[in-house]
Amino acid sequence: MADAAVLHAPMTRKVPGRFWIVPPAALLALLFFYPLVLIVQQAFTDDSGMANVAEFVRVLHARFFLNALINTITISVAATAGCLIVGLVLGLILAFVPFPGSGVIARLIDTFIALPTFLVTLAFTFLYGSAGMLNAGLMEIFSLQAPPVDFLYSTWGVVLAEVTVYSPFVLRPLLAAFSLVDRGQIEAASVLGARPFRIVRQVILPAAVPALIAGGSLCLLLTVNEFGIVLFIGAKGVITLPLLIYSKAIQESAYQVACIIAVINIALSLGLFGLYRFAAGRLGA
Amino acid sequence: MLVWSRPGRILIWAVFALLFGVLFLAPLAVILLSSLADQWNGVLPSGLTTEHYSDVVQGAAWKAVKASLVTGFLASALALVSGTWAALALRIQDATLARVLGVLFFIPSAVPSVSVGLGLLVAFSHPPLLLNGTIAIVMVAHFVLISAFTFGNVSAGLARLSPDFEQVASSLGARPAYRLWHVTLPLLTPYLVAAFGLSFALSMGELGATVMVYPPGWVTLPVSIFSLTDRGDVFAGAALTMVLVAVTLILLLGLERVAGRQTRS
Amino acid sequence: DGVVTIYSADGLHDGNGSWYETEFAAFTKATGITVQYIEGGSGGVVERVAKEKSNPQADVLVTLPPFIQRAAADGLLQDFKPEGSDQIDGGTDKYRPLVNNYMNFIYNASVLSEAPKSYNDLLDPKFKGKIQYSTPGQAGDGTAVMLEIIHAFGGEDAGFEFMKKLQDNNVGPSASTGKLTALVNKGELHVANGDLQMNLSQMADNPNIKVFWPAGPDGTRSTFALPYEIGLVTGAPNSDNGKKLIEFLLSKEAQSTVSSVALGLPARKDVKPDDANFAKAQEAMKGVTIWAPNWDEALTKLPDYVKKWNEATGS
Amino acid sequence: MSVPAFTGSNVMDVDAAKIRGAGSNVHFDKVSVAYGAHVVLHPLTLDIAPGEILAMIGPSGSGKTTALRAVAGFVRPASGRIRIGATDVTDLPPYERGLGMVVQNYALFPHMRVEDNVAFGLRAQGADKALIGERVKDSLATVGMLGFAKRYPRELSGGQQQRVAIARALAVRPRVLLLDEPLSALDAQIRRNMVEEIAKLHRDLPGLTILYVTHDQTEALTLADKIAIMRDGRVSSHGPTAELYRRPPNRFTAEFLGRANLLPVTVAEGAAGPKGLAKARLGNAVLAGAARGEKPGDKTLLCIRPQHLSLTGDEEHTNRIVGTLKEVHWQGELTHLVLDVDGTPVRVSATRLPVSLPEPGSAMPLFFAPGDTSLVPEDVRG
Amino acid sequence: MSVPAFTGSNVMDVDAAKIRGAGSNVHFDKVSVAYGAHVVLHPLTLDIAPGEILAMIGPSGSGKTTALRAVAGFVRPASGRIRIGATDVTDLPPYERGLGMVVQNYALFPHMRVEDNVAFGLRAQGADKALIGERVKDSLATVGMLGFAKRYPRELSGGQQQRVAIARALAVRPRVLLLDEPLSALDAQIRRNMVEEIAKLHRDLPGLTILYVTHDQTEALTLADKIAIMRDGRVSSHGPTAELYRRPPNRFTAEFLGRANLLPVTVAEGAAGPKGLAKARLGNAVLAGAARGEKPGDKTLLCIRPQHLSLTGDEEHTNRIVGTLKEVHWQGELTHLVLDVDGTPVRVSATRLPVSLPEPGSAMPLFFAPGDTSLVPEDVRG
Ligand SMILES: Nc1ncnc2c1ncn2[C@@H]1O[C@H](COP(=O)(O)OP(=O)(O)OP(=O)(O)O)[C@@H](O)[C@H]1O
Ligand SMILES: Nc1ncnc2c1ncn2[C@@H]1O[C@H](COP(=O)(O)OP(=O)(O)OP(=O)(O)O)[C@@H](O)[C@H]1O
Ligand SMILES: [Mg+2]
Ligand SMILES: [Mg+2]
Repeated sequence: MADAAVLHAPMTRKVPGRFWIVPPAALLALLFFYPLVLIVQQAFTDDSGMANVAEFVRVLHARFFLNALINTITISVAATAGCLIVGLVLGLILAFVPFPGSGVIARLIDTFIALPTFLVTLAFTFLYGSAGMLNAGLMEIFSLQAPPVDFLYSTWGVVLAEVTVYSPFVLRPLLAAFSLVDRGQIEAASVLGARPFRIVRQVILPAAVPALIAGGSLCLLLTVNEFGIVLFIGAKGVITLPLLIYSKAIQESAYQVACIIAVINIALSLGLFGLYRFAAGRLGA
Repeated sequence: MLVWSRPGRILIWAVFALLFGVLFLAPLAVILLSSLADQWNGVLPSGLTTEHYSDVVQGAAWKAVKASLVTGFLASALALVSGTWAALALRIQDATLARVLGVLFFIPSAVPSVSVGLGLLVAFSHPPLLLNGTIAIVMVAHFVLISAFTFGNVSAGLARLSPDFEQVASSLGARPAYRLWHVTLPLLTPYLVAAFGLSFALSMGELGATVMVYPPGWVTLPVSIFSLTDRGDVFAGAALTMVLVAVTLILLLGLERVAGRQTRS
Repeated sequence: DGVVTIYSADGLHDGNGSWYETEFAAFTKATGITVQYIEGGSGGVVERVAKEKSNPQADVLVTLPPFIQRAAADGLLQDFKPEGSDQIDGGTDKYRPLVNNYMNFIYNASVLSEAPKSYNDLLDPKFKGKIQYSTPGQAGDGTAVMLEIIHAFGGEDAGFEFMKKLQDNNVGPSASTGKLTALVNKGELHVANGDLQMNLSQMADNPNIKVFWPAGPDGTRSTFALPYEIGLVTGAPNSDNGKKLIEFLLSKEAQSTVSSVALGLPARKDVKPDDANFAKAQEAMKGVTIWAPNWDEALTKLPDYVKKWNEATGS
Repeated sequence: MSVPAFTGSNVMDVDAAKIRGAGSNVHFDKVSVAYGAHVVLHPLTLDIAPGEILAMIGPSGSGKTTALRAVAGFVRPASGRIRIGATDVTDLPPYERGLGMVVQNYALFPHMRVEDNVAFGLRAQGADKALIGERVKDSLATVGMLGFAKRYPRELSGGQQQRVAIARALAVRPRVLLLDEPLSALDAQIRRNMVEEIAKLHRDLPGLTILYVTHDQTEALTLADKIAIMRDGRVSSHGPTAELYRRPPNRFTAEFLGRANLLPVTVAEGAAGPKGLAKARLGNAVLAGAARGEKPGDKTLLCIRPQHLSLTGDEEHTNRIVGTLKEVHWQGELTHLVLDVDGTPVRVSATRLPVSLPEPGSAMPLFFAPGDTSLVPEDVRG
Repeated sequence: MSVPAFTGSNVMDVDAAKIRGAGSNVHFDKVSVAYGAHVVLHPLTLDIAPGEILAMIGPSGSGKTTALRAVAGFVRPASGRIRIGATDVTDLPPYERGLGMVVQNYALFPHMRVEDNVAFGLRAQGADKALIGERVKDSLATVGMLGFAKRYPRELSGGQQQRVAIARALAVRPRVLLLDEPLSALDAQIRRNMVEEIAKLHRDLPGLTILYVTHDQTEALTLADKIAIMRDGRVSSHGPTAELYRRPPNRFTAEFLGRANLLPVTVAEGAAGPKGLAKARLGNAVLAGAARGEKPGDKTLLCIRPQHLSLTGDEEHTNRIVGTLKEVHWQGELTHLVLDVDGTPVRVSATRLPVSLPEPGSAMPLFFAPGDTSLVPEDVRG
């Protein structure tokens, strides 16, 4: 979009068109920024309507908040990393070692974008729960007393679920980028004696960096704000900021606290996002 | 083309099958299986039944499908119009302003859905704009949550569009509006369709905000699925999920055909 | 003619032919008024009414304690004395019980040969990762568990002490109580909390679960009423219709189906069900002492309790 | 992907005169263009006569496209005015300038059939249906593409696409046709055919003014009435094609427009008039060359084209130099000899070689006519 | 983006002999390739001698790239074997075949500096540091790009990129160099220089076997020792370059390899030997042409190249035909005349024209030497 702007920059005729931005901007301002401003305002106002920063500071120091903050960051960073890895591996195979039906499979993976996220958790309980297919199967086969696989109600369960739900967001742009990779480069590299792994590392990946960054940033935003999965797994140690907002606002009727956390959550999303873009930019995008 | 030997390829495919199986196929299959399960307390269900589907269909399933589809369509359409409009209008701003506005249009994707729901409820339960208790507020919530994705997709498409087309069009005497309608938008169609597909899919799965704002008689699929599973009625929830998956898949495939036809012509 | 909107905590609208469904249909038939129904968590519906205060949409609110008390305290409910209210114990003029219900625990009867006898039995390491109760302060049932434990252990300190120990076995927080039933039925969990009305109605689909009440240190098994309470919303857009609906739901006819259809206990004293469900419930509760919490006090103490619970359990 | 050439009959079938416009001149009046602080076109004054083909050539980045885009209205001059015919178009938006434009890759609208592409301009201007139908037919016939009206651009070869792009530009009866490297995406062979087709088109529509931007000198030599050679945002030279080729005003022009052998010489004897022959010294040889007003003692360059060097002397080829044969490249139609003359590589191109060619390494005389030469000043670079 | 030519000194500076390999032959033994049911290469048998440049030319889709990719190992033959030197490589993956390859657009790795691009192959093969450094230097020096080692590909001109691509391919000391239309993305001018540079490279590395795929006949004529002309997945003709050009075995070869005037004639008198001169009749004229064993009465084609047609006769140019002058195209180095001879368009290319050229429309005699002609059978199309 910056490119487009530059391309058209020379047309500096003072076009009346500059005002065309007003309608969509106004719509967004009304439907999004106005409520957002109210949330921010509420974060600094107590129930009686007085300005109040003390509550903000108190929340910042509360243990439940700090725990949730750490959980949110851990989970989103781990899940984003997972999405990048899974997306990359699947994308490489789909694009460069295709098999009959790989197109359909790619499409099927796309539909995971449409699933309400908590459903994956539901499915995971059936699969990996202590009485799920995997554990029940293992216990039956090896006549074990205790379920051998136990990660579902931990951070890792959440991360795995988020990887399932969000790796399509990495896969999509990656497949697009892979289709643009100059096949000549791959062939030139293999003629020069490079084996597949080296080609992936040195030829394909550098070309896919922008797509990885785009997909990764999307994942980061979505995982920081993920709600359904965490709500449904509902294990101790995986309370994240969005879940905290939910429970503060809904169950505990502490709307100001919910707003404070929301403000911090937004700042965190944008901050992590900015950091990621910055780091990725350094890596050469 | 990367792996030359047949055993190597088979090994790679095995890795793929494993990843795909564990991450995607297994969950989907398990939901499908449980939607058909009679009781499921061992490794496998004790029996199969279509009872959950008939329950769901007798219940409010079709109303939920309709609510989800209408919400998805309207919210995505609004997001598409506003996102496309914004992306187009940003091109004629100067670079700095365009960058700043570009970030602003992106911010909605950084806000947790629960906050969006509550924020809207607070903001629009007051005059002059009373939206609570109406279907509109659901659309608005979905619109807010997907607008950034639509905007991003369309902007990306626009950046990829060669300026030649538009320049040739103006040199032939096409005024901006004519050019927009007959050249720019048709050429953007694949991106518009893709953007619509993504936002539609996101909207179909939205729960966090919808739960806070939905009006009577407008229970979307995720909300009904959640209330079923939340009361422990997992199998019916699974059946309804399969309905959601099927509806979305059909729609996405349909859109893809439209897009395919567009790019072919 | 006209509509009425009811916001309700989930539980009475499950499955086909639910109590709400049949009664709403009967109500529409009798009065011509269409019922619009919104459901959510017991806290969620209250919060929604609160956020809509300046432009209310709901006429009738149904939820559990202590959320109904909170709604009343926040001025979300208006006084209304329905016909026959003299036949209903409990409640105030702002709200009163609609369907009676009790907190309880459930266990998986195919894994455990018999129900755990006492609360202290639940501390057995064999239950590690096999017990879960919904989170106090978030789920109404979870709050009830906390209150019950404090009562059973005879005081806050002992109660929280126990909950701290129980945390070793507890899987973790859960905003929902209902979904725990499926987990217990599957054997994913062995013990969870619940409420009588919900658990009884879930038994058809979840044959492995059984309800029980563990004994406190003094050997008594106790529980308290956790009724669905109904009230008229302040500024209800269709206030008259709302009143009609409340009266209809509290009428003798409607109440007499509570037990057979909703598997709850009727709120009216003059309704004495004789169906099998009722007998089953009565049978289950034999030997359980029923006590009555002071909900208004509980409401004021709740934030403090929740804080203490968080501290005790490290959540 | 065979590219049938325009056949004469195709062109004759329709009344090509219908498309013949009056033709307008294009006038650049001190036009400068800057991107930010970066001046890419220094005040440029240039006139293209009605019906003329002006080829603008020059290396990449020299400002050719910028000049063309200024005419089209896509860049706004920082200063100066642009006139088309009698109209000052400097402040008109592109869609009011009445131009036709063909760009590299043609930019045919992929979602429209050929006929809709051609009709686009007229529809945009709100012409009525009957007129549109007629003009689309005429324009397609002019480029020999009538049979392809229902196809989509992707179903056409590169050459066919070019013709449609031209038809699209012609359909609006432009006063001026702007071509921006229309052939640069094609491979050498097709390109040759395309150049001939454009030449033919201009023979059929002699009134059409064409501004043709390219960096390929062969295209320019083949097509243009006049050539402007751009360098670093300035016009390095401008003149009738043959004139510029025969008597390049500077080294840059000599080397950019065709191949040139440039021998460093010292003027021995100036010429009578500025167009007479001067005598110049290269080592021991004294050579006659077309003068430009040099004075004795001036160091300058003697420019002689490879094809003007002959292996045999006669009454016309009176200049004689001796070089050492280095390389022989046979290329089918032409054979190139490369010799070393006093340290300067000299190239000879010939269609036929004498039966006995000396071995590489041997000395060889070369002959050329004084009338084929010109004296060219060395460039002074800024 | 000026493209300095290799200077002799550059090449001499390093010991180019270091890069001279032994050279391997490439042998196609009944190699066929099919995509699904679609056979794109019919069993092909062809041998490229060590140190030879074989140019494979042919129209688009004729299977050139496919043949080259079979050598590289990117497509698997449906049948047949491919040998490089003594090794049967049919079942080896590309990275074990020891080849060098340069493709269209060069496919330089855009994120690596020039030196890293060149080092890529050696690093991939695990060569040690010192060797890599030395080889990178040698290879870059061979192509005259030592000064650009630290640049990124995007900072190079097209010509410079090509040289880096070649250096990258040479650095691994390939037995065979595969070039797939390495010049097709360049414009005509740079392309000309590039062809000369490849020729020079091969003079410096005479042992290197090169398979050069192109559809440009000029490139093939300039570079190749032998040419294989592909058509529809088959070799239409194969032979030493000059031989194939002078005596094309069929019409397709005559027209594809250089421009050819093909006059339909009737044989009047056969030749003594198969290589003697036959007499053939074109209208009233009787022409002598190099024979291929035709019998009197045979209808065949007399092939004469445009540059072999002379406007003046002499003792050598004894064949004479008369045509009507149609068009004159001046293109700088060459001028093309198009005449009509008995309904066949005939093209003449000349470096210089006589001072007085007849007006278009007038009759004009053309002369040519029987030794420059050949009789070519009309193609029988399947
Ligand atoms: N939008 C732009 N912003 C900044 N500089 C530009 C822009 N467009 C072109 N330039 C610069 O202007 C100069 C002239 O560019 P122009 O496109 O006119 O060159 P050209 O002669 O057409 O070259 P080419 O043969 O490569 O097309 C170049 O230095 C180029 O980098
Ligand atoms: N991957 C493929 N699948 C199916 N058909 C193919 C594939 N690659 C090439 N072909 C077909 O094989 C034939 C030969 O293709 P090839 O690329 O060898 O032609 P070429 O002579 O190199 O042509 P060009 O000059 O256009 O590069 C063509 O008809 C082409 O359509
Ligand atoms: Mg340009
Ligand atoms: Mg090819």
